Amino acid sequence: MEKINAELFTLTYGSTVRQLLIDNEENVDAVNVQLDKMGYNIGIRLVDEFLAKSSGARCRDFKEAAEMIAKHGLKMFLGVTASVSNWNADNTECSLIMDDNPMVDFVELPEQYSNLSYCNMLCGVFRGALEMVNMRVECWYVRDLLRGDDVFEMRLKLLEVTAESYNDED
Amino acid sequence: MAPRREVAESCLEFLYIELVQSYERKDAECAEKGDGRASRAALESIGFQVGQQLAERYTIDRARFADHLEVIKFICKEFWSEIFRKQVDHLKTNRHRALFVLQDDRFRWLRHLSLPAEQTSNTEAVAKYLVFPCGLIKGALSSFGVNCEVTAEISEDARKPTQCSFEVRIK
Amino acid sequence: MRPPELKNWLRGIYTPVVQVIPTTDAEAICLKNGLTFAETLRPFCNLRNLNVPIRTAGEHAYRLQDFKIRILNAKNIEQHAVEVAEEQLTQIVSQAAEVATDEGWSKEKQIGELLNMRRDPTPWFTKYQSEFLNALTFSDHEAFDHPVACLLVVPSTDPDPVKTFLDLYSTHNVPTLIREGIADPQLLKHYVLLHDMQSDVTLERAEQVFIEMKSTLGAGSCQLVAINSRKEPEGDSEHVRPDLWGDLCDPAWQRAAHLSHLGIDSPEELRMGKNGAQLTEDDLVTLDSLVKDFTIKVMLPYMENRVVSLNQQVTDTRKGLKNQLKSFWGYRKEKPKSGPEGQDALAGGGHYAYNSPESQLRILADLAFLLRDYELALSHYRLLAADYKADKAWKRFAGVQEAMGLTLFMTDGARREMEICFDSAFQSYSRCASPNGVGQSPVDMGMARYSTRSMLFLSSIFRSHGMFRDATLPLMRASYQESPLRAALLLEQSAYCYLHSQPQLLRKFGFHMVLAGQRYNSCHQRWHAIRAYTTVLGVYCSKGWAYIEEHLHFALGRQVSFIGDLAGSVQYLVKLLGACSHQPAALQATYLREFLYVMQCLSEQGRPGGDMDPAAAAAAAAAGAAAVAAALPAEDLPLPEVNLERIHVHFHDHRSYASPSAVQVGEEVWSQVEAPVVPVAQAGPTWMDGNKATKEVTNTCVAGEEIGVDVELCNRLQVQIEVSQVRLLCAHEGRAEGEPISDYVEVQEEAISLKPGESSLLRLRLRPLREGVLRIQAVQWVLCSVAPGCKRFRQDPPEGARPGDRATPPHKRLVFTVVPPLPRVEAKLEGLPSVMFEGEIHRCILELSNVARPALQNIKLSTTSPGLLCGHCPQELKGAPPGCLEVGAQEEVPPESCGSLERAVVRDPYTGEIVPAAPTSVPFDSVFVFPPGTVLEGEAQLRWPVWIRSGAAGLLALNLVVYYEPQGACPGPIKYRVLRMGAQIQVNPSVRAEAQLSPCRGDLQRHLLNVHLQSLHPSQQFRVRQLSCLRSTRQELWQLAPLSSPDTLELAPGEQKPTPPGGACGVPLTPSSQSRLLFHLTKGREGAAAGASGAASSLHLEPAGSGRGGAEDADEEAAAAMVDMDHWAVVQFLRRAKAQHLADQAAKQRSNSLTRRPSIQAAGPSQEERADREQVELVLVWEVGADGSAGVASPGGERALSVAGPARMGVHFMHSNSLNAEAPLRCVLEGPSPHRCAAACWEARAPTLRLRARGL
Amino acid sequence: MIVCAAVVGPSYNPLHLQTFALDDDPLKYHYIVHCALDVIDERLSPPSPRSRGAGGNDPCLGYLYSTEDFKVYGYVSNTHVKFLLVLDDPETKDVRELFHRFHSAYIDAVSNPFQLPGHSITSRSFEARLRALASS
Repeated sequence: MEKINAELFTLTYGSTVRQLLIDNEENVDAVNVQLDKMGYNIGIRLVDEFLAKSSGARCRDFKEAAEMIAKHGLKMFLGVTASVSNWNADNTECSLIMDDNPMVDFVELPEQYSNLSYCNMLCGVFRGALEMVNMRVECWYVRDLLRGDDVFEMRLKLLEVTAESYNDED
Repeated sequence: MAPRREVAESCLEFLYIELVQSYERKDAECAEKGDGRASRAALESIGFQVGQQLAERYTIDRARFADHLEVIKFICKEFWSEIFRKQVDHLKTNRHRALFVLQDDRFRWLRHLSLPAEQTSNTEAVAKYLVFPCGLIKGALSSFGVNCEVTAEISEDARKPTQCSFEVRIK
Repeated sequence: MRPPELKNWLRGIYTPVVQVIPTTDAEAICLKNGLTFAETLRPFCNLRNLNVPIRTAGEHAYRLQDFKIRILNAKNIEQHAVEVAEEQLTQIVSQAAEVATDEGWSKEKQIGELLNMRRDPTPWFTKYQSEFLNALTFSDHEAFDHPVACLLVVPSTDPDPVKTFLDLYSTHNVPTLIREGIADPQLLKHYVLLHDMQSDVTLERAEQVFIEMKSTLGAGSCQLVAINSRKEPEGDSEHVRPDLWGDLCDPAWQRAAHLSHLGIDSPEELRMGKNGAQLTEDDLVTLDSLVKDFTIKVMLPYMENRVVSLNQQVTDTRKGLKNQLKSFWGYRKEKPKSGPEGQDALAGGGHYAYNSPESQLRILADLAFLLRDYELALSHYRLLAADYKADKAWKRFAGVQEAMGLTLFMTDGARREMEICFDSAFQSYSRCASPNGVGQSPVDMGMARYSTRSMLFLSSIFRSHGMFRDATLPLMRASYQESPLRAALLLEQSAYCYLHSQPQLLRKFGFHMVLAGQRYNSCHQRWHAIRAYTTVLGVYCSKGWAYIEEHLHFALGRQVSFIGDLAGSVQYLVKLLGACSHQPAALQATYLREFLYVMQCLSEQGRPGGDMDPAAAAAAAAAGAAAVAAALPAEDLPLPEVNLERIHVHFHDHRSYASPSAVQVGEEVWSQVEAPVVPVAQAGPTWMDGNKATKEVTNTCVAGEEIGVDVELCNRLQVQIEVSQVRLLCAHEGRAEGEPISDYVEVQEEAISLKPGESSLLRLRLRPLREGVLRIQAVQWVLCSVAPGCKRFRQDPPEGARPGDRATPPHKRLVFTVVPPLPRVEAKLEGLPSVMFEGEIHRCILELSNVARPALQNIKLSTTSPGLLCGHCPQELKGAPPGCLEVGAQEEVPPESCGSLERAVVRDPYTGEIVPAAPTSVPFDSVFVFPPGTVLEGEAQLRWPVWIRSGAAGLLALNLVVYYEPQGACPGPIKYRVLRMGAQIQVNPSVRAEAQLSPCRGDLQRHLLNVHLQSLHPSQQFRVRQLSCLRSTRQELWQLAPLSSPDTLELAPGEQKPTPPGGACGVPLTPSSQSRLLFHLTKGREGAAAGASGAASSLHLEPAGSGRGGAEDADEEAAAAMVDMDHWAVVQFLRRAKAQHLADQAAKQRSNSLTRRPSIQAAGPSQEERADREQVELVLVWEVGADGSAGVASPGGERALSVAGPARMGVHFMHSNSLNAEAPLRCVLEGPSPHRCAAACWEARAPTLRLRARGL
Repeated sequence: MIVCAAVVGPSYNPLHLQTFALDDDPLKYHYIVHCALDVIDERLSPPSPRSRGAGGNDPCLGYLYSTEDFKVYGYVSNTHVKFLLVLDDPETKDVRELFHRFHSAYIDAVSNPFQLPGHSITSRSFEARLRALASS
């Protein structure tokens, strides 16, 4: 997989976020949403490349999928890895913990954007990608380096597995 | 400076494609004022900022440019290869050095572009993807003190789908 | 100065000194002219076109064209004490200030001005410089100023002139230099016999004396001078001779010294007449020739010889190899007087006697210099330097270096070498100035001056060559070790050097100017400081250098106020307030204090201290205010910041609001509520009713009604500020000249104190009193009760907005069309609970009061909240629920005093066409029209009942609009007005009821109704009080019969179950408990049943297992305690409930999606019919336990209520389906699903129905 | 040691000024830095023949000028951003390395997407890195 210097990517992402803030008259929430949306679109496309490059290692369940993202996905694309932890009882919820992320190099969040989830695009990517493998998930940040936490913690929550048929109430 | 780390090139490509398309969608949504000027401006200014930042970054400890020509040369060589992994193929200029044409026969960012079928004219579709690079170049040049307009053209030649040229018009 | 000029200047400085020793009488003669003898001669000391040949050591003679000598009194041939000299110098600077202040120097200069500033910006410096050099003359370490010759002056009146001459030159009369053996006492002596023409001695006598003189003293060295030839008294024509002496005279204190030495103590002569009053032209000629002859014939030759002989002598003693060896072996070390070390060195090696070879050498060199034989001088200086260096006689060494430097310049020698000379001069001087190396110990000012001098020379030499860059360095070096004042002057000079250097170095100019300013400041040369700062404002300001700007402005603010220009000071200080947010609080506080203080002084200017009569006081105050205004236009005060974006205008046009919360509700919501009542023709006044002439967008408001404008004041400082007298400034176009604005508008003032960094919204109020167009123009305030401030509002519409454009929304418009007074209703809902239980029915009182004079009519009330129902008639105010709801409580009322309900018909405000109801609105009669005759007089009130039934748990939002019209014709554009009221009620869960209906075994007419009750509230106790079965639209009336024990099955239908006397009223339902009630439901025979009313058959409930009592009284009681299903409110609510229910069902059938939010819409009649056919409608009435505890034994409803305070009851509406005998069914009556939006679906609790066929 | 570090924008507006000496009034450094711009101007314009070619147009201008007790050094990036260091040690020293680190820190600071170009830099990490630079 071809690599490039992170800077170009990092700066482009940063500039994108800034532009979105301008487009949305500084409305941080709107930007969070839009980042997620863009991420989702990316995720949908990106998953193929991932599966192709990652020697087609299919993951059977959510647990595996999470591991796959943490260990291979992030490594392959962003060159970082995350650890998976904080599983809930029925293995439908977990945290990806990253202590570093090229997207936030150089970034310092001004006070007025303290509610901005700068890397929200990543959430969207996971959402999109997993949906492509029949897992509807929610994804959001619990901890964020930019907001003074020591690491990134993204919460992944499995909503449903769309492949299997499921009985709706009534 | 942070350790010079690497990411997959596709990260950039995906982001970049999504950027263009999301602005396309935005235009589509608000069709009434959908001349797309606004979103083109937005795309360009994204590129512009990145261009400025990279200009600073790529010229650290480099001898100061004596004139515009040196600047343009830098763009064609170092700057281009940093970003597009290759140098500009041809550089043309007019006598007064107020106009430069940078031609790239295999513009990297058009490689993986699979164009939607319903696109009637290839060029116009591709054009959208060249706004960002234009901003990039313009940003870099401006931070070297060269105020200019940058426009891009795609070759009509179907055999060279990724050939395009950037026209730098110095104010 | 170009080099030639500079050379001239230097020649003018270095001139031979001629000492004068007059006798007292001689001096007295001169004093008749107000001059000492020395002074008398001064005008003639500058000799021109001489063309005298001079021949010194060199082979060839050279010619002097001009020459100058210094004629001084012995007493003045010594260096003045440092303090004295400094005092003199300071005077010069201060005087410069006085002179120049009125030339408006202290103006801010734009860079442009600075660059092409033609005139010398610091004229006083030239004078200062020469004074400074002057003060350094007669030093012991150089021989330039050693007297060369000596004029002895004796009057012709003297009895024995010759003797006097000989005595005159005594140690008593020689200058200190000579007395201390530093200067050579062997002077050229010249004898002047002074003859006073006005004395009684005749000129002949004098001439005789002169002849004797010559014979004894030698002809060449004698001269007779006759003065005071003026015979005629003063004051005639030819006295208009320009004063030749002017500034050539010695300063008073020097004269005094000299005269007192002569014993002339009270020199009042000096004050008499103008200089040279007694001198005729001839006298002047003689004086002139005296000097000329002396110089040319006597002094120059003498000097020549001196040089020659000295030179000879030096060559003998020095040039010999022996001596060189001597010096090589350093034999001088053994000489006691020489080779001074340590302290001696500091004293400057003062121990070289005049006859020591070194001194001789120096004298020689200096003489050569004076005679302008610079080559010769230079060669000797070179030798000398070496010696002094060897002796570590630094001061003298420095002196020589300095002299060398000058000589090199004079001879256009190597520039580099010259630089080095001055350099080492500077260093060695400094070395003496501060023994432990420059800077460390307190500098010996006296000595430091010399190093400064050398640097001054160097820099002026550079300047003469136009090398301004290089000229700065020496000045800077000198400035470092100098006293503040001189440092300031030097820095200023270097600043100008930067300004003139190529390329211009503006920033450096600025920097050094500021440094100079600081120095000036520190030595209280305020005016100079100000000048320095203002000069550079242009260099620094508005270029982003906040700190610097700030520093300049503050310094200027201070200094300018010190010199009394308060207005000027304010200009600078105010700039600080705007731009110091980056500074620490303490500093900001200082700025603010300074500013306020100056403003204070300004406002008190011209106010005499102490008390004065009010008139004068007022006048003074006015004057002060004027002064303040002149100094600082209110618009320019940056504190507090006014945020024009946040302006919000509150006013009543045709709309008004009952509460602030009502304002928050969106306009679109209100227009929806109003649509049914607002007349179609005129949908309220619009901007078109504004100023017709200008087509300007205006708001419409009513005379006498208050207008409020929210203005945001923001304190950017870290310091608390007080803002008082905040008021709106406005203009009323109706106002004629001279009329006080107060007749037209009533303005309120506010005061506020803003904490650090706080910004707060302030509601400013005014009340237009007359019709016309009112413009709110600005907000005014007073900062800390001193500084008036003002911020103008934007009047013109924003960019691109045409006049008459809707671009500016009403709440931003500041122009009003004031219309004549109108009625205005204020309203409140009395007894509106903040919390209710779902399904609870509550009555409160709508109190409408017309706060204006004019009467109003045609009151309507419109709402979109089905939970809100306007009472039918005032009578409903009697009693309280549930009492007033019970059977018989309702009394007959004449129809005319009753209001009526109308189905809301929403019309398009412009076209008037009926608009299909908005999807969210529930079809119900949402408009209540008050009884036709109702008129509300001015300041009258009207109370009207309003019923509220809470919906599902959650927030219940009530929005209602009171519509009314002024009585009679009203001129203005406003034909009607609306009052918008909003309220929110928290709704808590109460009771959930399910009913199962199953066929009775045996009796097909009968059915078993199984009501399952559940209390949803965690703490509250409820009592289920009554169950009613409504008459279906097919007029079928079902009979309810309780079934608490098996035997009740046997009871005859319709037979009433007696309530036990004193038994608890209703079935208690303890918090979150459940209970089950069984009933028989029988197709009824009309009227048979007790508790059956027109609309429904009802059954009063009681706790299960209560014993039976007397049947008869129970009846009335039961009946009495029964809620009347025919009651207006109940009927209306039930109707709405039903409509809602149908809508729900319809919605359900349409969308079988699982989405939680039903989209409800009007149910078509067909549906309604079907529903009727199928359904049996049950109503469950519960009551809130008086005190939440179960088992309160209270007798029947009424009494229970009276006992237990305001009882609260609720009604649940349940559907069942009618049963046809053939197919027995079981009905399950469910509670509703949760999550319903309060506004629309509050009836959601009404049970919905699900059928499950069960085969038999 | 380094007592003050400053960044000045292409249009000679101060972007950042940080002092490291304790309880020291920044004001004086503002003056000193502002003053140094004159020298920089001189050095930059016009590119005199000698400055062209080898060694010419070196971004590091080195020693600029000295005040009574400081020496000021300069560095100009290709984007016409001026970097200035004020040192208080008497002897002139080679500052190339310092400026390299200074410039790098700046590059990262302006890579922050929220750092508007031409506006003064208020970045904690930038300040931290300059402190490190000063204390090194």
